[in-house]
Amino acid sequence: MELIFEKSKTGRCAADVPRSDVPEIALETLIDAKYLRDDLDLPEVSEIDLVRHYTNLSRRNFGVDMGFYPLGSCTMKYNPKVNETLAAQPEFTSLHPYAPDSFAQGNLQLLHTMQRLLGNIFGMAEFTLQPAAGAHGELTGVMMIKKYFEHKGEKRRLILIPDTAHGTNPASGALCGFETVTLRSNAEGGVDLDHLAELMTEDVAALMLTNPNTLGLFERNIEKVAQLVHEKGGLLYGDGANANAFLGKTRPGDLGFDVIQLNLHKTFSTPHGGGGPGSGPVGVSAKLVDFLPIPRIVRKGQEFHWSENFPLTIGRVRAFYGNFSVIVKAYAYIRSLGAEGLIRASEMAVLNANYIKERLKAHFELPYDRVCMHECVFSGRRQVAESGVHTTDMAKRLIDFGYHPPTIYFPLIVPEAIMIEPTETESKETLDRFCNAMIAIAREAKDNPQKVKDAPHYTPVSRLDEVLAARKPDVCWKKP
Amino acid sequence: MELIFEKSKTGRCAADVPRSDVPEIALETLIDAKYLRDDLDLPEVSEIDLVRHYTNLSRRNFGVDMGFYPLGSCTMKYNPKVNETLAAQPEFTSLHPYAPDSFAQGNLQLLHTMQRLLGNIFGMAEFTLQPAAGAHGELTGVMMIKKYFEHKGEKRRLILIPDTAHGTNPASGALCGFETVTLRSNAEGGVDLDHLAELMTEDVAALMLTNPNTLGLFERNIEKVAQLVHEKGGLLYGDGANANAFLGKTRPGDLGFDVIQLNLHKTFSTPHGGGGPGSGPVGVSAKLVDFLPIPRIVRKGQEFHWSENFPLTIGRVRAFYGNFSVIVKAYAYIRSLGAEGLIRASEMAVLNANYIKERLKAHFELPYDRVCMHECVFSGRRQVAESGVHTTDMAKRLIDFGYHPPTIYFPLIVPEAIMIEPTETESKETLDRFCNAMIAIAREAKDNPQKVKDAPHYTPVSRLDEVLAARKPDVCWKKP
Amino acid sequence: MDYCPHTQADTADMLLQAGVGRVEELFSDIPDKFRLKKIPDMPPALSEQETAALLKTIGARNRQPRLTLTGAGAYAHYIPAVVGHLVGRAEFYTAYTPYQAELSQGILQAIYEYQTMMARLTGMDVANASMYDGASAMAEAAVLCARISNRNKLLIARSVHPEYREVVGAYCRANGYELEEIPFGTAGQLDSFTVLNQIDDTVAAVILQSPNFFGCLEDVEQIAGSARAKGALLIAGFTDGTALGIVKPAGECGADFVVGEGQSFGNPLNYGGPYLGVFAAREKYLRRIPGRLAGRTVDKNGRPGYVLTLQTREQHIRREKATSNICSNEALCALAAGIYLAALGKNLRKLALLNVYKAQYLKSKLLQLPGWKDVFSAPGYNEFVVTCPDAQAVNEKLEQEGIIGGYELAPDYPELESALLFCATELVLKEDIDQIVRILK
Amino acid sequence: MDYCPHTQADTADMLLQAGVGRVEELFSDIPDKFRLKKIPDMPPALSEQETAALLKTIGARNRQPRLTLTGAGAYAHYIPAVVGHLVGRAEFYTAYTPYQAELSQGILQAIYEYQTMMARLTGMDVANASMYDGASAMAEAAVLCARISNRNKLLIARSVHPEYREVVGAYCRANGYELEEIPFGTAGQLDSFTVLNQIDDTVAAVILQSPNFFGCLEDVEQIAGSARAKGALLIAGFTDGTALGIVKPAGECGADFVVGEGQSFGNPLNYGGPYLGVFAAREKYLRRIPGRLAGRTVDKNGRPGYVLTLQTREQHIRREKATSNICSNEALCALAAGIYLAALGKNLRKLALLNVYKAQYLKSKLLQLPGWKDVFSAPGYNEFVVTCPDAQAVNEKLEQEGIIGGYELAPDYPELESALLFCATELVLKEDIDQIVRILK
Ligand SMILES: Cc1ncc(COP(=O)(O)O)c(C=O)c1O
Ligand SMILES: Cc1ncc(COP(=O)(O)O)c(C=O)c1O
Repeated sequence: MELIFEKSKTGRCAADVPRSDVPEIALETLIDAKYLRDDLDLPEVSEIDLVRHYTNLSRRNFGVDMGFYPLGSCTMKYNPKVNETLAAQPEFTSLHPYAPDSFAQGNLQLLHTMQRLLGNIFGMAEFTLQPAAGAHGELTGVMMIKKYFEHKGEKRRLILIPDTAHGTNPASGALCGFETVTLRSNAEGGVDLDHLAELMTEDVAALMLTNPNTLGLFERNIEKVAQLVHEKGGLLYGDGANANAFLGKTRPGDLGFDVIQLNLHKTFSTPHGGGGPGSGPVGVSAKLVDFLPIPRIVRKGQEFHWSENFPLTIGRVRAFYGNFSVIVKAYAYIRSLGAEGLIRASEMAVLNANYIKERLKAHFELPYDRVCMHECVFSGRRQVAESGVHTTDMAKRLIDFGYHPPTIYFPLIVPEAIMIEPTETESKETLDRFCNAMIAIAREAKDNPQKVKDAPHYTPVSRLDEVLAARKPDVCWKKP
Repeated sequence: MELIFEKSKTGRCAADVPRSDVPEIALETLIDAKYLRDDLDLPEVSEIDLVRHYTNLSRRNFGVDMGFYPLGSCTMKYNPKVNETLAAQPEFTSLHPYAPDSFAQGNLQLLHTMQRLLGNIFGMAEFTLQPAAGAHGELTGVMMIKKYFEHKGEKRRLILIPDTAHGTNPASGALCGFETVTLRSNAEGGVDLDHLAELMTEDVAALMLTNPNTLGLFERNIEKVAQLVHEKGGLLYGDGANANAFLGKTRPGDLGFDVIQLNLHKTFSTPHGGGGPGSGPVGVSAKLVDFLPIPRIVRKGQEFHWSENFPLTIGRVRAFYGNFSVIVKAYAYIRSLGAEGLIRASEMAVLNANYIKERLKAHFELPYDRVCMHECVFSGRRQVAESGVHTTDMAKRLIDFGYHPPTIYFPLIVPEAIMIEPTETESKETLDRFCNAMIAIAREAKDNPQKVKDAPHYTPVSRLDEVLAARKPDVCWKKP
Repeated sequence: MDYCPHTQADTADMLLQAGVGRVEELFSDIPDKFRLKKIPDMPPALSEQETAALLKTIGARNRQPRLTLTGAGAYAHYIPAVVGHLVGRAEFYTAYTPYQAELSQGILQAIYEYQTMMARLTGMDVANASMYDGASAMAEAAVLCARISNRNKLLIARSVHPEYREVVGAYCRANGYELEEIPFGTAGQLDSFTVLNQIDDTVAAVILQSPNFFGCLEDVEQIAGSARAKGALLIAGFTDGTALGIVKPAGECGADFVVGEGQSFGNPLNYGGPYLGVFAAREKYLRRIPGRLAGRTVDKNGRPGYVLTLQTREQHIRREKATSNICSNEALCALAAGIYLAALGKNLRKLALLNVYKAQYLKSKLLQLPGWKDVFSAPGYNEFVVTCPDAQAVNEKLEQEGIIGGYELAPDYPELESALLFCATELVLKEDIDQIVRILK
Repeated sequence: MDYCPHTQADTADMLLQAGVGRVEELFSDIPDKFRLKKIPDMPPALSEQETAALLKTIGARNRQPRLTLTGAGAYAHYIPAVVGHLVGRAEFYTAYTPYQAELSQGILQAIYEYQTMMARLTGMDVANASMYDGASAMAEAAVLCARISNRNKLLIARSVHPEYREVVGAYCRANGYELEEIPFGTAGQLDSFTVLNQIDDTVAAVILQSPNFFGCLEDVEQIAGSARAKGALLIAGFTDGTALGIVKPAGECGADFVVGEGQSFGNPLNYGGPYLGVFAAREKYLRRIPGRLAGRTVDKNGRPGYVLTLQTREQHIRREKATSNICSNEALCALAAGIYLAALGKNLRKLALLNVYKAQYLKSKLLQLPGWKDVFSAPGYNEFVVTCPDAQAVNEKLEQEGIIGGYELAPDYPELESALLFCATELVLKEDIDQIVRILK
């Protein structure tokens, strides 16, 4: 499709500006010319062209509302429409972040209740709702860990990270100046306890554990893991991106986690927006509460207020108070589901994943054949060996069947990984059809591998030259 | 695509119902079983399946927001988004039609102002906003005409209708018990004055004239036409569906029209909703005001009230007060454009149509080669003669080029008619591309007629068997 | 703000191509004496921001009711958020009537599904793609019955919505048909013997509503029997469509046509419109009914697809001989209804029950007030009639609290003095009702 | 209401296939002692209608301001209706990050266009696909500069938003970098000599905002010169992005990075978020910058298309060596910004002028009040600082009228006692201003 710039024509506009009702003053008399720009090179289009451009762009995009989106580790569940509607109420959208608390009692009450409910669900002493996404939550958590040790007068350099961890974990550690050390997984996909015991010294600030991990497997030895970490004075950090697996079934706080970040845009059904916004609340155990970022909400009777008076705080990780409207959606979701709904969500998410695992394991290599949680991870190795068809080929071929492909080539410890997270909002019929498509593709990989390698066949563009894109990056359009 | 019924599974639902907070009473104790139904055969689907079903259905539909839609006589102009947003405000949507006037002063003010503005624009003494669409407005207008003569004690049986008229005109006449007589057009596409003089007796209640007519031509002899009708005591009815041609350029009231219906969903940019809702206000000259339908709005100082106290009224043509939220959109549109914007709209609509006419007249037969108003009508006769390619084939082929086809086979007096109404919201670039496509198709009709006859080539279904549909009508799904 | 994309250069180019010097020349067919100098008394153009501010101000002149206890043909129901999101898809709402089927499979299939739902809900064989509203649907059915039967009188129950009766009257008058009222009995229902006696061989059809305007259910089966016995047809209407979640559909009771207002199905109150005329019929009348019809067929390759069908009934082909003059209908409202009903599914029954409970509770509470009396004994749905010492005073008291009270019946029914028609849907909470009773004490 | 479509029969079937007897067994990896009996203290599930009512009630506990005169990093602008309609397209907002390019050409192209707009607006070569917000974008730029230059001190203007300074501080602290403030001069701007003197060879970058927190424009070119002279980089921020409609972009003044809050571009105030971190850079840093990048390339058949590119910078590939930990960003806010800017086009200049006029008018009116004084002489955009006899009392008076007044500066700037930072955008009308002055008289 043509770029919006290519549709531009001097003199057009889609949005007009009211005439001034106050005196117009020659700009140069107010602002010296050296501060002023000459040209302003923005596209000029009429409203109809603008609307067609973005409407037609949207029609080249695939969302959960169009079909199954089993992107592993991303929890692409259905985003209930009512939450969108409620968060869009002008009462919520139009308030300035510095509105006096007297204007914002509804918002403050909502945020405060949300913190409490998350505390109940996850067994953490307190939550902050400020981080803007999961990785931002990780950063916030690691900052708190750092501050915690500084406050104790300890200087710990290391953070342990399992080889199955998401890339944000080591990156967040590094962004706080920690050195990260990779912890091996054992044969059943869990933490290698011996390796942990070996690595876990008093130089280790924390173990960042995702549980269930990115293989979709629950850490059976979690008690031992926590013990090993805590014995050496370390902290146990929980990446809560996979929380959809255990709502109401267990609580990270009870399992021994000291810090946990959530991804509201995964577990709590807020849409992902084509890449964000998300929201990454961080919950902490009692010993870390003092280090939470400011501002925090304080309740006085029936009134709520912002407070910054927490001397041990790590400070701020963003301006203002968090991705408020995302939180509104997640709050509406939690209230809709209630305890029973949350439990059922996790139960059905786990059931769906196990169902897929069982239906597909005859057709694809299953590296860890045990009960999984909310996602299951296959390997495409067999297909590579048999016919040179790679995981990426099969993923692209799924597009032809009307599905968004699963996450591929992650976690890194599974070669040719295919990571499928169905979520609880998908029906048996959808899973069956998807499994049938996967099986058909496995067969095709044998019978007609070229067809798979050439996929996708029906998209507006076929496979794109990523090497060219990286070698000669074109990230900003220039008029030819 | 599967039907929603085929996706149904017992036990699912997308919308839940709150638990009762009042006593639940066994239904049979309140209502005798003979009044109660046994089964309720509605589809049972989850919210995600519901959303996917209708989202994917929508993706099989073409709207103005996707591309050029030059459906002649339909004025498919752009529907400004702000009007949608404003009409959806809960202040407007949530009020009951029988809300006491004290709750509805805003609505009443809006309706009253709208009536006045329409009066100014069209030169009519008063407007009613009740009719739900253009044809409904016609019916209302003809009812008033009937009542007018009844009141005068005259019994007139006939209504004259030009051969170019839209089918709703004769049908509306017939629905009021009039006999309709067809009035011939002359060689230049206007009213044949001799024929009119001949037909115009004292048995004729009215001439229903569309001006500009459906050839897109303005009635040059309008003064004479009005005179001939009025001389015999007849009334001149104006079908205002084509009002987009003359906003601020002339006024039906000034031209001698006694009644006129508008199509807000054409001229005033409210969307057509895939077939409605529309809104068909009717304006009348002073002599018909007493016959307007009830209720009418009465202003007392700064207050507005509904009143039904109009003894000569034709009564009601629908329950309640009209398609209110459609009217809100049209009102916002008129206020946005103001007088200058309305004039510009008509000017550019007419310019666009003439531009297309000139660009295409070398390629398609132009039966009436004169300056047109907001639309132009070609004939596909040349193509039929040359290569057996019909207008319908060319229309279908346009789909492959990304356009909605023009209106075809109407008006009836032009064989193989192609009726193109670009509207003012389309840019020169769009018109040029469309004309290029039309020209390419004309060439293709010569070079590769089969390609045209087989069109469309890229739609989810190809040409449908309409004969089968009519011979064995299946208008209600039955489980196989 | 206008929405014309033309730059000055564009206009100049296009004029050149069109062979005229100035835009004015394009309007030369308009006789000079009728050329307008300016549109009188028009407010100036507004920017989008100003338009938005203006419409906000106008909206704010309305008073937002805390609660609405009036039904009387338009019903305050909770509309699931999905409905608005899906109806708001631009591909649906910015399309015209689906004249080009290949580009319109979305709305055509949705309408086909809607037709099926309406047929099922009403117990009829077929339903059309929609009419303007419940009243005009009833009026078209009446006119149609007269034509079918070649009889020129119509009987309409006095328990039918008064405005519907007026609309039917207007359509009948325009066609020269006679319209006669059937009285209701003390129970608030029609009496089948009265009906039987009133039908003579000029009567084309009997028209009733169930639930009727008073919220009472009619014994449709008996009335249908009476009509049939005299060779007349039966047109059965309904008020709040959600009643069909529990009420036996008129189609199962022998009605020939079922018409009604579909607003309750996912369409907001909107101060009276746009609403949705439901029109269902027996199969044998399929080729006589008004309005659009989406039909299922196959394409060249045998794939199922949908088209507008039986168009030869319609005005654009049959002109003055068409079954109706209707052209644009209420497609988007029908779409909303389809989505709403698919969202609820069998929960429509639950919803209907909840409405019954709420109305019963409200009624029982009101009847505890001194001087308040029940009026009709027939079983009802979510509306009921009570009399009270001073109907107007009651409504004024409620109004002061931001509550829209009951519909005052006396202006339409002088025989029902100081009577109020109340409605309670799922939106009315127990605490609201308790509060209302406190206010009225 | 939960959103699980499973019927009991489905669940039973699936359990069978999964080879387990009860759902519980699927959770057997969780040690018994940690199995939760119930989630403590959770309110019951709600129907959609009840959820909607609850959230309406909560919303109603807020007080809707009639007018907002605070900017201070978040700006009340009119958002054209198109923005919400287009951002509300489900294909956009229900998609994940575009990992599969063939299914994501829509958002990828939109982001590519957004990147181009940001680069053009800021006068830079490239911009990324978005950061969390203006503050974290600034912080990431700061950390990046330290890494690039191998220097470990950062200088930040005291005229930068106080919360931004805190965020930069937190990121620096976590990395062991030093952060030092640069004072502002009496004009409300930085002084380039002071800056020059403050830079030593440990300074990685100088950080400023223009317009700065006080609404004053900085002489970016001069400061850039000072930085360059000492081998330091320049990070230039901005407050209200609409200022870029008239203000010379920092990229043209020699900045190495431009960061800022993009909320003004079509994103509602939303009580603080989601907002939009703008991050633009010189070409040479392209492979070092944080965040996603959409890039243009071609497909197998040579058709242009878009992908996420230079992913080897990112955490999911480079892990601890990544240029940042950012993963989810604010794509939908970036989309809104792109649509907003495409809607306004060159009208952004008009809009910016209108903001200047409004602020000038407000300021001139306020300064007529007894005891009110102008504070800074540097040229400004739509914000300005004034002192008045009693800042708190002023805001309280305005609050009573439903107006959110100026931002009180004293808590952050003890040196600016009784000073208020006012903002006037296009939403503030002359009559509002006149009324405000009457209130404060
Ligand atoms: C396991 C895990 N942790 C952390 C993250 C990062 O979350 P976000 O994208 O919200 O920053 C993700 C996201 O994919 C994840 O899957
Ligand atoms: C000339 C003309 N008159 C009347 C009508 C009927 O208007 P509506 O569809 O709103 O009933 C139309 C609609 O196509 C028309 O083109």
